[in-house]
Amino acid sequence: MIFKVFPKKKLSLLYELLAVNTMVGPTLKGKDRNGKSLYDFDVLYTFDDLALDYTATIHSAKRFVLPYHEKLSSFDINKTDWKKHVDINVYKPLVFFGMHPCDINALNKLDMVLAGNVYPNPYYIGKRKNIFIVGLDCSPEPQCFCHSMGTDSALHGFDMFLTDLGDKYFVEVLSATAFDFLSQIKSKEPSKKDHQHYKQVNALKNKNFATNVETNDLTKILDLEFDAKAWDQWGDKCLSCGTCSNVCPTCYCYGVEENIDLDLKNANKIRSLHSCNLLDFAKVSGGHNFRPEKSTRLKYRYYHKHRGFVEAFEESLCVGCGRCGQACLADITPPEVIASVRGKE
Amino acid sequence: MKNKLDFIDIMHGSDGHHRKEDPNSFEYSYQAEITNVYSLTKTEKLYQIQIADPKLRTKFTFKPGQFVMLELPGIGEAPFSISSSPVRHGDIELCIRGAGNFTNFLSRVQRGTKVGLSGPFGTHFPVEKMHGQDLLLIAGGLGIAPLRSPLLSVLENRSRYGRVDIMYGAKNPDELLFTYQHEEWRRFDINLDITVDQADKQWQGRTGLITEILKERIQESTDLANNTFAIVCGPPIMFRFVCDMLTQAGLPMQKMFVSLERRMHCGRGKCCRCNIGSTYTCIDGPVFDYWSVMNLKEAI
Amino acid sequence: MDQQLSYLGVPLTRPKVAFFDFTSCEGCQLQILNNEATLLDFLNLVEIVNFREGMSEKSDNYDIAFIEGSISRPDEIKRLEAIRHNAKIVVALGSCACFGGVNQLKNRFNDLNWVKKEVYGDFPIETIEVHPLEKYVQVDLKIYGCPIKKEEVEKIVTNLVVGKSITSPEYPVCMECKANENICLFELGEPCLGPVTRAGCDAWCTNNRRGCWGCRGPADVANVRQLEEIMHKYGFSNETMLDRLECFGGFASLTKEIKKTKKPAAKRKK
Amino acid sequence: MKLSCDVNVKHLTRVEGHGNIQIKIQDGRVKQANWEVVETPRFFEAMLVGKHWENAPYICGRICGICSIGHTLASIRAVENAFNIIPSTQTAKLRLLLKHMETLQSHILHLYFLAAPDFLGTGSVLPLAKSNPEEVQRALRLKLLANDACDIIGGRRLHPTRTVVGGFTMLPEKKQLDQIRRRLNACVPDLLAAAELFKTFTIPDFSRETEFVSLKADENYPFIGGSLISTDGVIKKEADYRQMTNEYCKKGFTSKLSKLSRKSFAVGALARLNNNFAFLHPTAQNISTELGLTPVNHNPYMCNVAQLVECVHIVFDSLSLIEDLLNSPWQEERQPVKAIKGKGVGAVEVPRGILYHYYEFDGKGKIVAADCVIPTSQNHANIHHDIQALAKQYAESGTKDQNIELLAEMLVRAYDPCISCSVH
Ligand SMILES: Cc1cc2nc3c(=O)[nH]c(=O)nc-3n(C[C@H](O)[C@H](O)[C@H](O)COP(=O)(O)OP(=O)(O)OC[C@H]3O[C@@H](n4cnc5c(N)ncnc54)[C@H](O)[C@@H]3O)c2cc1C
Ligand code: SF4
Ligand code: SF4
Ligand code: SF4
Repeated sequence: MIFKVFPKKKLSLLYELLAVNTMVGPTLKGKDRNGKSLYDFDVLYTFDDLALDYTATIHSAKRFVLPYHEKLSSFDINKTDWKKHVDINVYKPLVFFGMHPCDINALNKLDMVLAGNVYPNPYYIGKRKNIFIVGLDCSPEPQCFCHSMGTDSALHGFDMFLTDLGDKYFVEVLSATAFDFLSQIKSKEPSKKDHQHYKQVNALKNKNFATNVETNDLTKILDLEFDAKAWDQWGDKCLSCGTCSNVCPTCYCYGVEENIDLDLKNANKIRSLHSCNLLDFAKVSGGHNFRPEKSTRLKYRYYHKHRGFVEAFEESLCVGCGRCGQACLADITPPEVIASVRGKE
Repeated sequence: MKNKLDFIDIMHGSDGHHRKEDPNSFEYSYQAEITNVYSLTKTEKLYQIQIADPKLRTKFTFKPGQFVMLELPGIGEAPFSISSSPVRHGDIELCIRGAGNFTNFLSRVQRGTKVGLSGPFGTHFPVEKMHGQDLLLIAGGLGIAPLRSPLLSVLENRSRYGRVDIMYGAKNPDELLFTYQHEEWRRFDINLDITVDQADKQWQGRTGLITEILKERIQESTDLANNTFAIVCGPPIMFRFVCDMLTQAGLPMQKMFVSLERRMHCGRGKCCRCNIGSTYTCIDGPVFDYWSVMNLKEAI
Repeated sequence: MDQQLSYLGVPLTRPKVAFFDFTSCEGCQLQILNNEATLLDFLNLVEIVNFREGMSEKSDNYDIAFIEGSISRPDEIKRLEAIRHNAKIVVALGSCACFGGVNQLKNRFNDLNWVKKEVYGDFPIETIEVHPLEKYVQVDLKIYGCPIKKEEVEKIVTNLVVGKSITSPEYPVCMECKANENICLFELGEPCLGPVTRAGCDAWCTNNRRGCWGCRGPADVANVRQLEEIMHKYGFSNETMLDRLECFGGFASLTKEIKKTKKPAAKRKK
Repeated sequence: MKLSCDVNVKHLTRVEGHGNIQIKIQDGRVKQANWEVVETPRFFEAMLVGKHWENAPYICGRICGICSIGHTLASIRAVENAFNIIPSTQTAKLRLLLKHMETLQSHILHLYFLAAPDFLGTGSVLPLAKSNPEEVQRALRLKLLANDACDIIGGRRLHPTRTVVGGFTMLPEKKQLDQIRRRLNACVPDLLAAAELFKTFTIPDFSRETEFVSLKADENYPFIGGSLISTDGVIKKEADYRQMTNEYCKKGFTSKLSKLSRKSFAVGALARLNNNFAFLHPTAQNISTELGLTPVNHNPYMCNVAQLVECVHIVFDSLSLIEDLLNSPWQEERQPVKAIKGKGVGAVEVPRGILYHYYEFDGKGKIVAADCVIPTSQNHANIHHDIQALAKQYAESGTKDQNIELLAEMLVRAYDPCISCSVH
């Protein structure tokens, strides 16, 4: 890997160079009722819109590669004949400025399913290939458990990655394009001292994780505890509202809806992200529901993330960003759920 | 402007991630046509569907037990097991029950209507692996739809198998599917048993549960454990009963095959709706051996 | 306009459609007229034979009756029964028809005489307890909302004509709210019924930073017990929650339970 | 030939709500001429008792589907007046703009969909859609523009979501306002064309001396708050609205009725115009004069024309409001609310006339008493007396009974009555 450093004040220059493209990044959305800042990813118009000191964003970055609703195709209908038009809805590249490791890792996980070799999804790939990602280091929030999930640092899936060393940024460069941009702002080779500093920053970060999830043998424990009482207790609280999946950077389940225009001459097909916690997730025609109880649906979410995905890809589908737990009005958080299923309240 | 990032057009550019010409690529499909429709019962119809392009038609091959996704614009897209013999390639038959939006509208369309077809998807019944062995082909209700493909395949290659028993049960005679073919299946070298739960006045055949026929068959058998394979298609409670009986009679669970059904929107392992526990029905299934089913959480 | 309708070669019939209104603000009917952009296509798809708010011609020969409003006077029951008799499909249009709507708020006093006196003094006026259509006749389809969403009506009508089934989302508003990337109102210090209310409005209110008042009634899973905990956690009183839960009548059976432990609505002596 | 006829219109069409017309004439003598209101009462004023203040605008907006924005704003104003909250100028401007857009869409709906078919001799707008699609497209375009603007400012065209006591939950984006401005500019020719269409209509020749009540203009053609005025010279403060409305009940009406200096009075576009003509935008004034409408006009059918004139005024006034809003930075959208014991009145000119909301609160912000006086309920008595005069005029001059039925229906429609709203 190539490493570079550049003084902090050059960041805006880097931004301006990139800003001939559409820019997306963390921005301040307002204050909550206690005066705490609320951040989310959105399109940026100026460098000042960028909130680089952001903590967690409410929503993840997934909508830029996997929109909540997306038109998959449209149809022209002419009696018994018809024509289908497929449009993957991506027309220009996007620069994502300031993505934390968990979100980068989330995209890497999505790649496994959506860009993997069984029926790759062009809607996703088209967008994913056209995102230039500037990663950014972070400091752990109380809800973060990425350290436990092994996603607290990103090894790939970005173009460059910035670590804040006080007066300068330490940059990991992964793509030639990123290299070209950095040469335009005249970045330098890092010195020995920079290396040292970089390692210190990371070591400090590692010490600051307050929440942990024990993942040892989790796949097996989930099987052993398939009938655990804990599931019912969490199920009782669950609102079956799907908030957890919507804010989750890796939840990708969806449903498809076909619509016919009022003039009966055109139709379209819309994919909308769904959630396994919603009542109709496993309902089939005729009305049979394979998971009618809140608890079995909730359990399935954990099964898919922490067992099924591990089985298929040798890593979990959870990046430990803590968003679902933060957003869940019923206070259902993965660390607590997993601990209780393990039998440690 | 040098800093403008290059747009990577995955659909048309050199970076051809997506093979547009492959109709099974995500969201693409074969153009196909409904060439014939036969009413089988009040609720089930048999559709003959032919891929329009003759070249693609011959290229389309499948194995018994696999399924296709069928699409009508604005109406829906849904998975169906192929019901015809694999030798017929891209000129397939689907036996479909009117159950919801897509299937009910389908039952109203005329011959000649264009449909979108993609597939074949999923796992299949390993009919080659069964060569030289006795076969039990058991279907309940609509289960005959997925079973008909291996059944026809076995009939066409009859000499490769040992004894073949077909057992098929329905609630009542009106619900029996493919009645016009029953005589064809009832050959000197095939034991065909058809039973209904409830007979009507005309019914001459057997009455009772399929498990009763199976009981008789098991009693005749000498070495279930070593010389027999079973394919069991039907609703979960039916195949569970049947498979448990066979297990008790000594047939190893991994020599019984069933086809599972879950909600599906893509057939390509993306929508995540068909997962059982955490296994995809569309890619890892729909055909599973019974041993795997027993080891899948919440499979039945 | 009069040529035979068909879709994918399947011939379709243009249903004869009638609109009726009972006790209501007539806003739901207005939403139909609010279909400026698509009104003409809509009129091609169905044959409107009765629409008092919009046209003078009327006929009792209709297939689908869209009925707005709740029932609050004996003569309305008779009129409703006659409509049910004529129509093949009865569609309850909007919260009033589905649940009683805001009109049912007067029921909470359990004292019609007091209610009458409060507004009309001693002038004689006829009224009964407010009920949704379902209380008196069979309702085949419900279109929820106060007001209804025109997009939803258009979709329902298209589906009816084509023969697709009509279903409302089973999940709560939060699902749509979060997909619209809204900041949760609880975080902003506002109460919201999104967690228990049936979606389908695309989080109309919360998109506008107004808490949901539950006009579409309960979702198929409405965990009201958990909602109570949430309200308490964020410092909202039971009263604030009840104001919302009882506003449109959709949660009537659930509010009754919650209220059992609390005191009844305050009345003023006249 | 002296007229004998029997007109019995049950549930008049193309109006909002349920009302009946009965006219019986024998040999040129009017036996009976009645306007009846049979709408089912909903008891909003009782419903509110015991409810917390924040319920008032939310519930009261639901009195009416057509002017829900007006009701919400009147209700908010009443609460704000009770709690001594003065809205910021930004809020006031946005509210007025929102109000304007509601009036525009309601007037267009009435003019084209409810009233025009009568002048064209059809039963609904549908034949017009076939014969003159451009006319209908023009109306739809205007309505869509107004409705879209309501969505942008109020969150929703019907039962608005963003309007709350203290201000707005959320402000529109400036670029959205700018779009509305562009569309408003583009719609001016549409309105002028509508005026041309109305010039071709024959307005029935009928008039009756009437007292007209509306808000009184100070600097601008009035829509929200201010004092109350009548053409008979009565002037009252907003808080003394009861002296202006004098509500009473009468057999044959489930709605309440009003009177002031005479046995009835009228509110609405014609009343506003009669009282405040000088404050209309010059273009609107010109069109009004061209269409033969100058104050004080006593022909109730002219209410249609007055609505059209108001549409013109509203478009120009909205343009200048948007100009102001775009030229100043957004301020805080919402003021904090502190409930106190007290009473408040909110008077707002909605499309059909002046609307009052009144609430009385206890110290905890709970509603102790509520009163809403709806424009159409103020008009009912006047409609009734107009019908009587109309019957008399035609009974003597002689006309066919279908004619008189149509004229009576047109008369009621000219008031653009919102009957369900009047029986709230
Ligand atoms: C592998 C497989 C093979 C099948 N083979 C056959 C067959 O040979 N003959 C037959 O009649 N039926 C078969 N089915 C069931 C058939 O797919 C459903 O009846 C059909 O999806 C109902 O669609 P609908 O639009 O009519 O119903 P709706 O209830 O309107 O369903 C809407 C959507 O939900 C999904 N869905 C609903 N029910 C099912 C279901 N049972 N399975 C999968 N998805 C569902 C589909 O995506 C469907 O488009 C099979 C199902 C699977 C999974
Ligand atoms: S776990 Fe929480 S966020 Fe997820 S569905 Fe249940 S209540 Fe909603
Ligand atoms: S604002 Fe309401 S609907 Fe939206 S997430 Fe929060 S509780 Fe749910
Ligand atoms: S958010 Fe709630 S109150 Fe608003 S429209 Fe939707 S269901 Fe009704």
